[in-house]
Amino acid sequence: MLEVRDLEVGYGAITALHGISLKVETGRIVTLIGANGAGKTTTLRAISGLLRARRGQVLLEGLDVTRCAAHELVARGLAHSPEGRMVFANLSVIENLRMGAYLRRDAEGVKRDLEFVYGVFPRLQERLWQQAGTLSGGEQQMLAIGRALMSRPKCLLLDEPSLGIAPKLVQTIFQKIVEINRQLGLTILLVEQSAHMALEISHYGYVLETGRILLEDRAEVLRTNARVREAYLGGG
Amino acid sequence: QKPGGADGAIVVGEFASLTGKEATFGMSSHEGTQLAVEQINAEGGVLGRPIKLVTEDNQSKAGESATVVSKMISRDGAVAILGEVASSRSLEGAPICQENRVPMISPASTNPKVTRIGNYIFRVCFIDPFQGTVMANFATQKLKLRRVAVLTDVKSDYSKGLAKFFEQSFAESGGEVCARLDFNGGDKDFKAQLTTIKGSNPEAVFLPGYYTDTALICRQAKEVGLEVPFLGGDGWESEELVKIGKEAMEGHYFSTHYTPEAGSPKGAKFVEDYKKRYSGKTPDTMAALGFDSALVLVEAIRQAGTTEGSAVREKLAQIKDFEGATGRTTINGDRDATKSAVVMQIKGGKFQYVDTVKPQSKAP
Amino acid sequence: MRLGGARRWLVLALLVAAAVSAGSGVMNRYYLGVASEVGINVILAVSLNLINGYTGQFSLGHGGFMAVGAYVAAKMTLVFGEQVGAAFQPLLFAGALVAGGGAAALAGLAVGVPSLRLRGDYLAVVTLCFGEIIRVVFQNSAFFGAATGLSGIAPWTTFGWSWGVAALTVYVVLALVHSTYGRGFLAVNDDEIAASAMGLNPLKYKVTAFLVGAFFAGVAGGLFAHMKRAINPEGFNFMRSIDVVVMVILGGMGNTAGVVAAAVLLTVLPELLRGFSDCRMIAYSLLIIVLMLLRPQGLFRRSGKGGGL
Amino acid sequence: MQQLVNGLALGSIYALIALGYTMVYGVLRFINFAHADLLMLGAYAGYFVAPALAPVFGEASYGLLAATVFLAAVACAGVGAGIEYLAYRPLRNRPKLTVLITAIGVSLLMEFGCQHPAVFGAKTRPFPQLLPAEQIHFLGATVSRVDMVIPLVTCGLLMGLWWLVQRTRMGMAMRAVSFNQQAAALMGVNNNRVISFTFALGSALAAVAGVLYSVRASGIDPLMGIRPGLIAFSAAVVGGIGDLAGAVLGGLLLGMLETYVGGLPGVSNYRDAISFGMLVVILLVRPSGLLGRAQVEKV
Amino acid sequence: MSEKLLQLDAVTIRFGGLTAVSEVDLSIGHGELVGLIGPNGAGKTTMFNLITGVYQPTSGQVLFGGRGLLGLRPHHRTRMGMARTFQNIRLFGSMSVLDNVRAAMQLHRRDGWRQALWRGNQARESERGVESKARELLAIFGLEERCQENALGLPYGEQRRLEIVRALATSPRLLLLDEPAAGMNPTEKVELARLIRLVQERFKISVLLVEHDMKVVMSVCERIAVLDYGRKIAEGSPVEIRRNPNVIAAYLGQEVADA
Ligand SMILES: Nc1ncnc2c1ncn2[C@@H]1O[C@H](COP(=O)(O)OP(=O)(O)OP(=O)(O)O)[C@@H](O)[C@H]1O
Ligand SMILES: Nc1ncnc2c1ncn2[C@@H]1O[C@H](COP(=O)(O)OP(=O)(O)OP(=O)(O)O)[C@@H](O)[C@H]1O
Ligand SMILES: [Mg+2]
Ligand SMILES: [Mg+2]
Repeated sequence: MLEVRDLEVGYGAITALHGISLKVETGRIVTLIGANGAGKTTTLRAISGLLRARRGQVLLEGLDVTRCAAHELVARGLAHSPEGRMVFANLSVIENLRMGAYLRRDAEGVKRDLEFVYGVFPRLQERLWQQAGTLSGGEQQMLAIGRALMSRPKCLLLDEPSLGIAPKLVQTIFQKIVEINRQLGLTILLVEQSAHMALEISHYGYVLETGRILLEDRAEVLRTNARVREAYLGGG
Repeated sequence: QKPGGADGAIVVGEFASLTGKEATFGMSSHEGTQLAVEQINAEGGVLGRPIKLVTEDNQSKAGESATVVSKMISRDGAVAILGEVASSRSLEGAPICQENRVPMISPASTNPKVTRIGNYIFRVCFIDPFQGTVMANFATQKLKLRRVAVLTDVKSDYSKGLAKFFEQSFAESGGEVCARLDFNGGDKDFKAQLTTIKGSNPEAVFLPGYYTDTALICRQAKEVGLEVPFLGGDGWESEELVKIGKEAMEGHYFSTHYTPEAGSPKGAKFVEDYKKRYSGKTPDTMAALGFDSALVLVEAIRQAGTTEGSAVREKLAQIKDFEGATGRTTINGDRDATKSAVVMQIKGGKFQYVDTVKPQSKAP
Repeated sequence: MRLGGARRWLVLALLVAAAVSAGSGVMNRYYLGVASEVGINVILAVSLNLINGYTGQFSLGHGGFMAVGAYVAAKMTLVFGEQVGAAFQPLLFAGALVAGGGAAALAGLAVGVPSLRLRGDYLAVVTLCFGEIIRVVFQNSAFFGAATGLSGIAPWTTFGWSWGVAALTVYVVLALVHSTYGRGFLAVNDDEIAASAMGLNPLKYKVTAFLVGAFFAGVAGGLFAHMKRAINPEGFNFMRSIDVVVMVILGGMGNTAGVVAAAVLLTVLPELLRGFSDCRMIAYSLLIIVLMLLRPQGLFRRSGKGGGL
Repeated sequence: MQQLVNGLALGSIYALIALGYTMVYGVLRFINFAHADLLMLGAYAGYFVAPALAPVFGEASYGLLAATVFLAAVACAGVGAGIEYLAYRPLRNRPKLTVLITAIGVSLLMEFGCQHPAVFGAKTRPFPQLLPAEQIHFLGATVSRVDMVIPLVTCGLLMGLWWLVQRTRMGMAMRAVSFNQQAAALMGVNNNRVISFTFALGSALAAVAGVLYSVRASGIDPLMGIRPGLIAFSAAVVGGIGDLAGAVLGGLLLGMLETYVGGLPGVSNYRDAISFGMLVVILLVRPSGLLGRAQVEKV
Repeated sequence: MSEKLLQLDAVTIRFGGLTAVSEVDLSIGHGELVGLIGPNGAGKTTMFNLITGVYQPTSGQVLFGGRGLLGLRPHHRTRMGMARTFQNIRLFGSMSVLDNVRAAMQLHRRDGWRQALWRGNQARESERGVESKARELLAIFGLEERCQENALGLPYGEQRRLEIVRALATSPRLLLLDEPAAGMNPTEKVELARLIRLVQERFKISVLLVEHDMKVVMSVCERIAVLDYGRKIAEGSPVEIRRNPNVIAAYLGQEVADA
């Protein structure tokens, strides 16, 4: 589904990614873990077209999309719930969700997906007409994820979906991620700090360190890897 | 060392508003001046040398004129400066000319203050007090008007000055100013003022503005149903007035400088030459005054026999009955021009001569 | 620019100013005039940079502040100029400049206080309105010569004065901003809410910026009046404010060296373009566009943080 | 009564111009300085096409006015989109103030370019008569036809634009782009297309205003846009920039104020000071404009 | 000292129809470490805003050091000795890491613009003092090497730490931390918890901590208050809270409670 080859990305003089390669098979959940500043967010932003690659390629369903603009990728079935949420602060919750379905024409399907999102995040349904900017941090995070789902993507990029979310809801979110992956066959590339939980639901994982892929393996292998345990799973 | 251009030409500087909101007038005076210089050069120049006209644009902006005048004097070596229609900008250039002892002749700055800057500063037009008085006398004596409204351009010292002197003499002759309103030069909507004026029931409106505003005002006056004669000053004189104002201008009066119709062959020739030179355009007052300013300067240089500033200044101060496009010009003790004014009326889209007022009738 | 640099700058500029002033008798007046104008524009741009660049309040009122300074200073020297002896003229001039600056600072205070509540374009419009109101008041005030303005002002603005004051302005702005106190200006600009949570009073910083900025604009106005020797209200309309804003942005907001460079460039450029006669301003506006497209981050700034959020 | 009609007509013109400012601002969050000059270009476009159209629609008829306005709007929309492409798009990810400077540059370029003798020249030109000259008498006031037309056009455009922004996909995209271009792109919105469209629309609005303004004022020159542009810009801000109804309200308010003060003997010379003073007062009382909602910022 | 450092009496705030915080009482003693938890949208951040003066309560009052805070604006309150971090990071983006900290140290200095304009020895002395103290604080949080970098160029986790340093630079008596561990990985979170305890001891300050990571909350706090829909539903020691069925139902979920 998604493949990254030898990607190099930088900000001005800084090089944030030094040629990384990764692969996300169709229907899989793949996790990207790494310390602060490792370049996880940068990777996702480069894939979804928000940042320009200096070198390397991004392939979506086998097609080279390295030079595609962000909006073209959405049309090809990619959705990205970005770090920092980026909700439309002055639009209402419902308008934000509808923006997520901007390219879709099937009113029926949109309606069904709205219901689905409400099912995952009942809080959003309570606040349909509130301006998104006045939502609490966690509520905005829910909105960002819900909005990404609304485009009914084939491939979903999630940047720290559990950030700022209450523990109970974190469990729900992870359950739902598994659910949509199973039921809809949605491919997911997940960036998470709660590496433990993320690896639990993923099929495969990559460990990123200062812009390079340090390790990659099946999720259950990574979970037992001593180095990973020490560095990212909080020792225990 | 002889001041002047490399090729022995006499350098004369001219500053004008060629762009910006008063570009219309600046352009006209510039074209007049340019025509004069071309004609003089065609006749072999003066003192056997051609004249090189250096023109600088001040964009109708305050603060530019001082810079350009000093540039023309100290970098281009201008021996004399011609310029500026607007008094406020002449006031900027004048001190620099005075300081450098370079004579300056303003074509059309009518504010009395200009020539008070110093003895090197001259003008070839009459001044506001005179023209204001002319129109006031004409209104009371010829038109027998008693109630007049005054509408002035707040941004223009010319308009304000004229209005002030008009009001003075008009009141002295027993008239009453029934409404005083203002607009901003360059505005396009005057209906508010005109509606109020209409409400005050005047017999006429004194409107000392430039022709572009004037034409629009007169058109809009018709639209609000204000159907009395309008009176104005030399700022009106331009064919554009009728082109823009159309029928709305019919019957209105304005005072101006000498006109060809009043019998000046030089004036008639100027109009003809100007049309030829500028593809059929008819000159306006500014053009004629710009033309005259150059002629007067050249005359003074010729008489002085040198381009040396103080000598030229001497001769300028003595100019008497000089025949130009705007009639006879005499420079008086204040270095202002004394010349007759004429009153014109617009009839059938043409300017028609009505009356001549001699400078002697100047009130004070 | 570090502080040591700023001080060296000040001394250097003062030295140049003094040297040129001493030699001014033999120099071409036009060039001197342009150079003095450069100084005045530097004052205007650098002082506006304190308001717009460092505190991030978009002010379009600099023309108005300049007008206040110009009129007050000019009126003072016109009234008292005759009465004082030649020896006291520089004193009177300095006094007039300070008075002009002070009056402008008062106006700045009046504009600065509303800035507590207003942001961005709303503040821009209020400052613009203030500037226009000031202009209209002068236009109608017989005391200040109405539409004709004031003329016959003494030609006291020499190159030395203009550059001296310019150097002083640069010094004051840099010193203010590059101090622990002055970091507050930047902090308020970056994030007002965070700044107040760090105990910095945003209002105080904003008003101070207006006060200081307006003061120097007023002084620049005084210098301007005594250089042009005739002033009228039209010279201080909102286009004047826009000119200064262009200098600040072209130079790179909050970058004093860049702003100085832009002020110099935008003063000298139109003079250099005089050869183009009637296409001059067309060329000038094209150059502004091209410069901005080529160096969007300002004249001097490295192309830093691109692509970020 | 007459003054009320005058004020309404003038105010509607300002409102019309303010709509253009607000439209562009609403999406791009920057003041399109060149708007005033697009207005002037629109007027000149009208000046040149009207005589050509006159034989088709008849001299001075509503059809002629409509056709002229339409063609001028199309021409200006093209110019506006072109300006956006050349001067603003390269600076897309830069601070808005940077774009403001190119906008000022473009504005100067159009002003000085058009003043050049080879283009339009600096002189005022008479604008052709597009509507019948007879006046309409109405409750004791004399109303020219254009003064009747303008408020109707403004009103119609306000409703049309409101519908566009609130009810269509393009409108939704516009609002999304206005808040966060990156996020909008992540929703599949083609920012460039939305922005070009907005510019074209804004410029067309300027042209409509330009032609109507010229019909009313009957004379045009290259600097004619500056003052109404300034007033309309202030009007848009006072109404709450970005808010369509606010722009119209602000425009009407300023037009009325200007007419009222301009018609008062004795203070008409302080007209601008008084109307600007009122603006200041309004903004102090309502810091985000009459209808503007305070921008929410959750801490 | 019997008097509480911070005391909230029946504080309520409404936004339109929504009651975000409802009749909450809360007090924090000197040197106490208190946690504030609750589901998303429960009103935690809003409580911070009420305490620091970003919002004014609809009813009820906030006392700091025994003094009513009614009408005092945020910068006054900071001066009285409270400092906060933000849930959505709000660093001074155009400034370096060091300058971010230095800017926060201005408030307790009396030398203002005079010193800025005239730099005598005394001024340089004091400037040096500021800088060394700033570096010291940065060192505690492992940011000393980032001093000259632009604050926004730091990765998320370091930005969070910088926010804490900046808040500490105002020399507060009460430090309010809004989700300081968000965006950190488990290892970093452990380290952060240690740091919070360290600065608490070292600077003798009280801390009010909002955090969704239970490991951090439980290991740092002596007492925890729980909000739900703007109401306080529980308060007590970490152990009590962890067992409280209301809290489990509303917030923790079974799994975390078991962990
Ligand atoms: N806008 C920017 N300008 C300059 N440098 C940046 C920018 N954004 C990120 N960086 C740098 O790029 C590197 C990678 O950052 P990135 O945000 O991708 O990390 P991350 O793995 O997502 O970290 P986190 O866990 O904190 O979210 C970091 O060293 C950071 O300093
Ligand atoms: N300015 C505001 N206008 C309207 N509603 C608001 C405003 N601020 C907060 N709210 C609402 O008040 C409630 C409490 O918000 P708050 O930010 O305090 O939640 P929180 O407990 O910090 O949640 P989180 O853990 O998600 O950060 C939320 O439902 C939010 O939508
Ligand atoms: Mg990240
Ligand atoms: Mg919160």
